Amino acid sequence: MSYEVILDDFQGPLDLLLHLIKEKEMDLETLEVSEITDQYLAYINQMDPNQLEIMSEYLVMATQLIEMKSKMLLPNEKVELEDEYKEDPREQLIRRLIEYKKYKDILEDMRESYDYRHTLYTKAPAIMDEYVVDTTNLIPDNLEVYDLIRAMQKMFQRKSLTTPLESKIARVEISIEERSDQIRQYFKRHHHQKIRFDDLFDEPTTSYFVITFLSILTLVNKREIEIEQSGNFEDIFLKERE
Amino acid sequence: MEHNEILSIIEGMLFLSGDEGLTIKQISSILELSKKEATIYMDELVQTINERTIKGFELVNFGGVFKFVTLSKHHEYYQKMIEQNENTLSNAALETLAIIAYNQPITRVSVEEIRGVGCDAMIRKLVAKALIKEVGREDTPGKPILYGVTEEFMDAFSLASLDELPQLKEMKEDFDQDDIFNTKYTEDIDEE
Amino acid sequence: MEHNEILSIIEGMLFLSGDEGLTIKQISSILELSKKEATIYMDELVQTINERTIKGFELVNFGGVFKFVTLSKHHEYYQKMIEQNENTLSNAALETLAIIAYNQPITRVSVEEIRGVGCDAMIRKLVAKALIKEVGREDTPGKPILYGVTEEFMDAFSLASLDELPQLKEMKEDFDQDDIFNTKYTEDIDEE
Repeated sequence: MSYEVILDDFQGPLDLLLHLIKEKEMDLETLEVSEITDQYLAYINQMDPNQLEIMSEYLVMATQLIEMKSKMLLPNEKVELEDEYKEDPREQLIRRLIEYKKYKDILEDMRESYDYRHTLYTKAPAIMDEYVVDTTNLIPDNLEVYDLIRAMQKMFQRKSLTTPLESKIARVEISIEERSDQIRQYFKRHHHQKIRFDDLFDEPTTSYFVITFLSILTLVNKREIEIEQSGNFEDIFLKERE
Repeated sequence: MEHNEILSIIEGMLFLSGDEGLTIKQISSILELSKKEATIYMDELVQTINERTIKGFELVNFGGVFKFVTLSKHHEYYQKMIEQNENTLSNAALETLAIIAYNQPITRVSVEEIRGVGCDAMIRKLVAKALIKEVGREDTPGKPILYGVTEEFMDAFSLASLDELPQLKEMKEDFDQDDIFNTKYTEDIDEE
Repeated sequence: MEHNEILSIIEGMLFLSGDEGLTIKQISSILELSKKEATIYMDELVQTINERTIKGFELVNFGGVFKFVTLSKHHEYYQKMIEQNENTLSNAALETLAIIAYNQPITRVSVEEIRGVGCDAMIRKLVAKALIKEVGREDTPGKPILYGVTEEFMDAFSLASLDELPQLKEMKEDFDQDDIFNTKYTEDIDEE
């Protein structure tokens, strides 16, 4: 028999037990301790002994199972049950498995809502620090550490959320020479075409506007391009001088 | 103040507050309304905003915090404009969170009893992620910390209230042999 | 794609871009439209949004950048929204405090680098509340003031020491699958 599943796939001994019970198509209520113990031990034997840290929790369960199994094999098993106040360990294990399974069963639903939430986006709050007129010097009395942690987490989330990719690129400083060159390339790509003046102002920063404007003036001055406007307030067009 | 004017102001406030959102309490205090009035206005605003023909975002309530979010069906377009943290949740984290959400307030030891494994590191991590927080101390020897889920948890799982968590299949409370063992446990034990 | 669907996606993009806004170029590249088409859509969207009966914000075009802005006639309410009463600290204040607590001693300029916004007014307010204080001067040109948190801060957040705050590493780290095994489970599995 080969074990394809490794212990890293399990969240602990209870998880492993549920897996085995399912695999053996056993009912939780009619759990056969003896069989499940053998299965469980077979798994444990496959474990890498170097991962003792991980193993310890599984080993605690293994001892309990072995103890349970051995007691059940004893002829005086009935006598054991005389003590009403002590719960049958088998029942107790079943109870724990049922309890644990309750949560296992809804995890997929929860993960679904979690994944769904990740398809909803929202924006950072508008920055309004300067409007804050805090008139009192009192410290609020309902603060908790959670408030700080939450503020920090929100900030981490926002860092990657709020900066549109293109505006990052736009912030790169550029010289008139470089921009003039870009405009020349632009005209090359749009050979013999009239270019709308606005089309060259495609990045929303002031410095970019100024540099682009100065570059156009330079190019006009050098008689590389010319400006056309059919009348006041009409669209301005640029084209290469032939 | 005129009815639509109030709704307009709330809309503006929601826009400005972004992911921080607004609670009924904040809205009522800023606009000097009773909580009941504010709730009625919010209900109307949710309806008005969510029923628009052209709708790029809608108004949701996660854990009592109202905020605008974009629509799930458009998310691929927004992915192009923003980088988002992956922020995946491991099974261990999810399991621990579920147990806390359904049983809060709950101590670490009680979570460990249910899971059958140690949860110390996991609980610290969930606190650091603002998904759970200390909500008090249990009145037993050692005064262990009691944990509960947070507003951030509600947001992370798009829940308006904890009632919206999936229903747990309850087992019979008194577990005596004659009873529960005759009741056949029907559904399959499903694992991933 | 359907007409109203495109308008909806643009609305969502504008919402997400917030104060930064979007250019025709950005809109056309994300939606794979020509600039001319994008311009026509924007004209329609401006009209639709600005003609709403309930209107807390409108769509403006400032120098080729489209963005939503709230209405100046509602200004006093937005002012009120961020005015602090003695029972709350704004999120901006909490964020600033958290940054100082984790990085102290730290200069104002460094706080601003992390937050990405000016913090001059905010830092003055936090000093006035005695939540932070000057703890020295940095040994660089200009000798800028170094800030740190105060005993009042520790009191306000019921912290015995800053070690009680989660580690920055834990706050940033993703959940990985095997993190439950980071600590050894010491107690026996309780038999109640």
